[in-house]
Amino acid sequence: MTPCSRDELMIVTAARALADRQRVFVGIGLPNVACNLARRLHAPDLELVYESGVVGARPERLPASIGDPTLVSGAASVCSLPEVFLYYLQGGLIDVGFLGAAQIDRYGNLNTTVIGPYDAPKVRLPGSGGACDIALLARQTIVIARQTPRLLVERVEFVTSPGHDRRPGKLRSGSLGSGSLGSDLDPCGGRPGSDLDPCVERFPASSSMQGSRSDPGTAQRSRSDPYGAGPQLLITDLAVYGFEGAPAELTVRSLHPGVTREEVAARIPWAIRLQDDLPVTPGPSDRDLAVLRQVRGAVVGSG
Amino acid sequence: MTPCSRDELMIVTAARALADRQRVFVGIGLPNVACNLARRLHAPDLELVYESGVVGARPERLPASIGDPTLVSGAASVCSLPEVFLYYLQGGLIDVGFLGAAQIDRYGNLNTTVIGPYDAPKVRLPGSGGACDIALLARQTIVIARQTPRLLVERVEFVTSPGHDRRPGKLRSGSLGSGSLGSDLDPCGGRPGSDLDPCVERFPASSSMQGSRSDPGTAQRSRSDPYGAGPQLLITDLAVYGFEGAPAELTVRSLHPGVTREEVAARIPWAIRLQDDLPVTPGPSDRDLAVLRQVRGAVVGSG
Amino acid sequence: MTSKLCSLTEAVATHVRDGDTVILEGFTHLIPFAAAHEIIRQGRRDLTLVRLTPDLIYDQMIAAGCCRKLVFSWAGNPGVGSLHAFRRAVEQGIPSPIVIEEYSHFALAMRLFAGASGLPFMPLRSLRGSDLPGVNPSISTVTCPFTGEALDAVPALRADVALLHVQRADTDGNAQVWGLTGAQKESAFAADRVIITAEEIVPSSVVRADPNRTLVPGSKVSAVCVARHGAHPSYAQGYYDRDAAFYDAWDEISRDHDRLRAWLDAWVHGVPDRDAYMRLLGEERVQQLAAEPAFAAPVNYGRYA
Amino acid sequence: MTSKLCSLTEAVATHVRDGDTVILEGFTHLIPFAAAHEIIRQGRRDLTLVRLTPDLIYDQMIAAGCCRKLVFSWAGNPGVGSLHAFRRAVEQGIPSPIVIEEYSHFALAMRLFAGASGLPFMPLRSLRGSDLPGVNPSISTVTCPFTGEALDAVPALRADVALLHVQRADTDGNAQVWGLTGAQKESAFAADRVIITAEEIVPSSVVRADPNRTLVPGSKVSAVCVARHGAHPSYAQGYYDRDAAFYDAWDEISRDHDRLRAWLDAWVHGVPDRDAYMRLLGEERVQQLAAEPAFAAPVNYGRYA
Repeated sequence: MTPCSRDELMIVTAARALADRQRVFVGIGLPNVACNLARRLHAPDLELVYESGVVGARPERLPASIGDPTLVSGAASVCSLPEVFLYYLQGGLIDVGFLGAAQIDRYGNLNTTVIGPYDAPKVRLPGSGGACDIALLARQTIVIARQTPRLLVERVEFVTSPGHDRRPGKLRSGSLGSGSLGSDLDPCGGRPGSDLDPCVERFPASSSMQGSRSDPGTAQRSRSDPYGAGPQLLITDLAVYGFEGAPAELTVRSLHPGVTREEVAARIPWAIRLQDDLPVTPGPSDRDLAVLRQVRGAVVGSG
Repeated sequence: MTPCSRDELMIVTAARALADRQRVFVGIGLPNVACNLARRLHAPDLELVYESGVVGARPERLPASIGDPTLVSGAASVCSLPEVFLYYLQGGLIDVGFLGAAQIDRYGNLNTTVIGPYDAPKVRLPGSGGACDIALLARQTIVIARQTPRLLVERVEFVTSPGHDRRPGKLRSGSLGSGSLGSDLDPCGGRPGSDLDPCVERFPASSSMQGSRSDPGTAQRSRSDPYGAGPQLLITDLAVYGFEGAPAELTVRSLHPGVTREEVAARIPWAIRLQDDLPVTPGPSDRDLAVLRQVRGAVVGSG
Repeated sequence: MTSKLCSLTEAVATHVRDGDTVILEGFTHLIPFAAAHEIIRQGRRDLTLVRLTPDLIYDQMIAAGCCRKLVFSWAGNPGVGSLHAFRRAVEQGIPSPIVIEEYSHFALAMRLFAGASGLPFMPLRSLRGSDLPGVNPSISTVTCPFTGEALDAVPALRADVALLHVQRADTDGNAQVWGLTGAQKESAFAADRVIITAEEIVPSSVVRADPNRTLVPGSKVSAVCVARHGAHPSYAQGYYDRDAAFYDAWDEISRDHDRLRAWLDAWVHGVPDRDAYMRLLGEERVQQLAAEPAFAAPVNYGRYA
Repeated sequence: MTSKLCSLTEAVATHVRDGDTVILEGFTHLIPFAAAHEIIRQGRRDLTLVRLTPDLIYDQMIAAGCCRKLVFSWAGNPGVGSLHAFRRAVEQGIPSPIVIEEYSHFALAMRLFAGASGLPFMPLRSLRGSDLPGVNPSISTVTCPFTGEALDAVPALRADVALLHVQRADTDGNAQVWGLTGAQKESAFAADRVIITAEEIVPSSVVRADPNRTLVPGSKVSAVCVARHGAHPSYAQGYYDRDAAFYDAWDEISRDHDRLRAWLDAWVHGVPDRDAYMRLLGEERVQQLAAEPAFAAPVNYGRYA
């Protein structure tokens, strides 16, 4: 087997999490690399959807950003940004949302907004972009991030994209001027749907992508969950994590080859229980690596 | 002067009600003929907007319907039907809405829906189409219709497009299942606009069509009027009518050449006061008629 | 990708079921008559038919007995007058009574928009002061949480299947239109299943060289079918003109139920498919409806490799 | 029709005022850098700048001191990292503190959509469970009148002026784009005044031969200006590629406020217009960024006379 970096292992593992013929909403950065790799490896009909409005992209080079012109040439469709969020994401057509993160916590909450107080930030991060929207509206969410010592925290300082514990947004109930409904965060069970009209809001039970299949065994989010499904997978350069329990919290699923339990534990700032018989993440094949290197070689910037 | 029919007089008079450089939302039927005539006579830069999504049409032939392919070839823009209603009509960009009607009453309410009870109609008419939307959202509305004995009634049997008396929609307050807010027809004076954000809903004070001018002396509807402005003009094959008073009601402004006061009074089924010195509608010029006949000659159907 | 190309007969047999909520959109342009005729031929019943302008297409389906309920906003024969089969059903219950649910164009377009967008409702500034809300309990109001203003509101509309006619598509189902697009896109995304009929099937490279023209991507399409002249007597921009003479003739044909049924026997039940329908129409009419070519200026998307 | 063609200098002088709410949209594609540089050159102050992705364009305007308030949804250097001028303003108040108001992409796009559509608000299914509503009092909730479901709601955003870069326009201001359109159309209709900069001014017949590509009709446009390479270092599909090397270089240039100011002196204040900027950039870079042509297949709209 060709020797490979942990970064490469992370990207190949992330690519493998995508099944062919799924419709995936591709975030900026590492998700962009992983999704494009998957399309060139085992998922030629993976439908790449970008918040920039590209649907069914077939880029000839690795896109340097989510708005790279190579995404447009040869795509199945280009639509406006409102349309891609309304008709695809909120319309329930996205099987997998693929996100990056600066900080992720025990319950899968993501922070890409700020380190330190919001009003006096220590480090101001870029913000949500489409991340919060994707986290709430995709059927499932996968997160990919390099596991720096700062990645995992017990509680994120700011919830950009909500995870599994569904805590109400901070400050919200006491916020200024958001109107009389401002504190009404829980879906008010309210009146049942109108029975006057057979065609009032009957959402499809599953993705309407013909013949699409989802990862067996992963929870499908239902339309009735306004907080989203929370991330199902976190893939770093050290390990693969899932989320289990109620509320679901981070668990290690497999360690990458050569990574020790201690190394992982040292990067998790709460007392996490590691299974005794943790499997080892399958490594990339020679072809995986060859394609990845070819894909990444062509681009300036981190993808 | 070339002899002309009353129908021709009606259409030429209607065309003259349009100023150049206005943006006009063109209804099906007679409005379509009048607007296309205006563009070929005195208003070459009249911007024709059709609910079919055409903006700035320059049809080479008289369009047989509001979706004629001749409207597309050579237009400034074609957009989707939701866009034309959202961005142009509801967005406040329409100077004049030009409508036809099957029945119009003393207060300018239009009926294009039904004669007789709604549930057991004597004559079922086509319905609103865009008429109700145009009546409520254009800055001013002009109506053109042939004055059959059935056109004018004291009260329309069904308000398709509301006029000046702003009566609440019939049955509405007692209607089934329209929710707890169903009877809340009046705008609830409610809270003042948010002062938290300088860019919250600041609508332009007038049409943003550059250099557009409106008919001097006609009331501009304001955004705060959810019932619309009501029609400003009714042009028939007998006379030109305005609306005056509070609530504004139908008044005769001018009689077409050769039309008597008695003839008009006989077609108005309530006691209308006719001024003693009613002016005569200026007749069409030879050029007006020549262009109108050329325009209408080319098309199959009633336009 | 697996081809989605099949016959219209097969597409309707597989994807359109008795009792379905069905949208056949196309605002004046690209009205999917070939698809409607196939639904009539296969004898579908109890359909809830949704369309802004029922036009001749639903007049024919109502007369054929396909329709249980009609959701619409303008039911006329454009430029001609009444839809007589629609009126007979509403005024006299012939061939059977239908339930009607009516809106303004804007309001019905917003129902489709909400259905496409995963929203339960859309607010709009219309209908205030009209009697329409009084006869349609699906119209309600909503208060703006910022200004306190009361707006009208319509509920989302979701359909089982949308049938749309387009100028060109590839075998993956990627479908492209130009000219009027009406509410075609909203209809496609508001439906669980989408059947595309196309004037032409073109290589994927043609579609993918101009992705801004795509109405709906193949991944949202269940079946794609060739139907040349599939919109007649409506039109396809750049392919053929609207058959205004037929719209006029329909006024006569449709005034009498038996005469209309005889027309359906000859032109719908009497032909197996659209090609046979067009042969019946005759080459002369086809020639008359052909449009003189007028090509758009080329645009360069560039290759970024 | 009276021509709306004028110099960008004149357009900005006439239509952009101190204290205005300004949108310079273009999502990754067609970012109107030439227009931004002209605003910087003319020394506009106290602007409320609205854009989904502030990108380098607002990083430059913030460093130049044009900005009082920023309304945004993702403030990074795409594929590179931080926007350093933005961070300096937020973290250290350099050159002066700015007010920020932030959303998710979807939420901000819906603000523009509502502003374009004459709606006071838009409902959406997002933001629930996020801390964003807690730090942004402009986000509220609304209850669906049909299902009783609580949704999030954002208020309409109206701007004084939108500045947009397009591939081609005519002298009437009819403007056309292809490739990514982002939220350009919503921005145009959400603004009282619209300034268009274009790669090319073409005859009206070119624009009117393909009306489906029109972003905004001339009647909604206040001024149209030629700005060849007006989006550099962003790109114009089919005209030139994104200058990824410049996006990388900006990371260095912008880390230090003085160095950034020196860059502005040379590349913005030091040149009178975009042509001079491109001469400074040099022919070699221009050649490197040129895209190999790839034309869309022709489409026929037909002539209906």
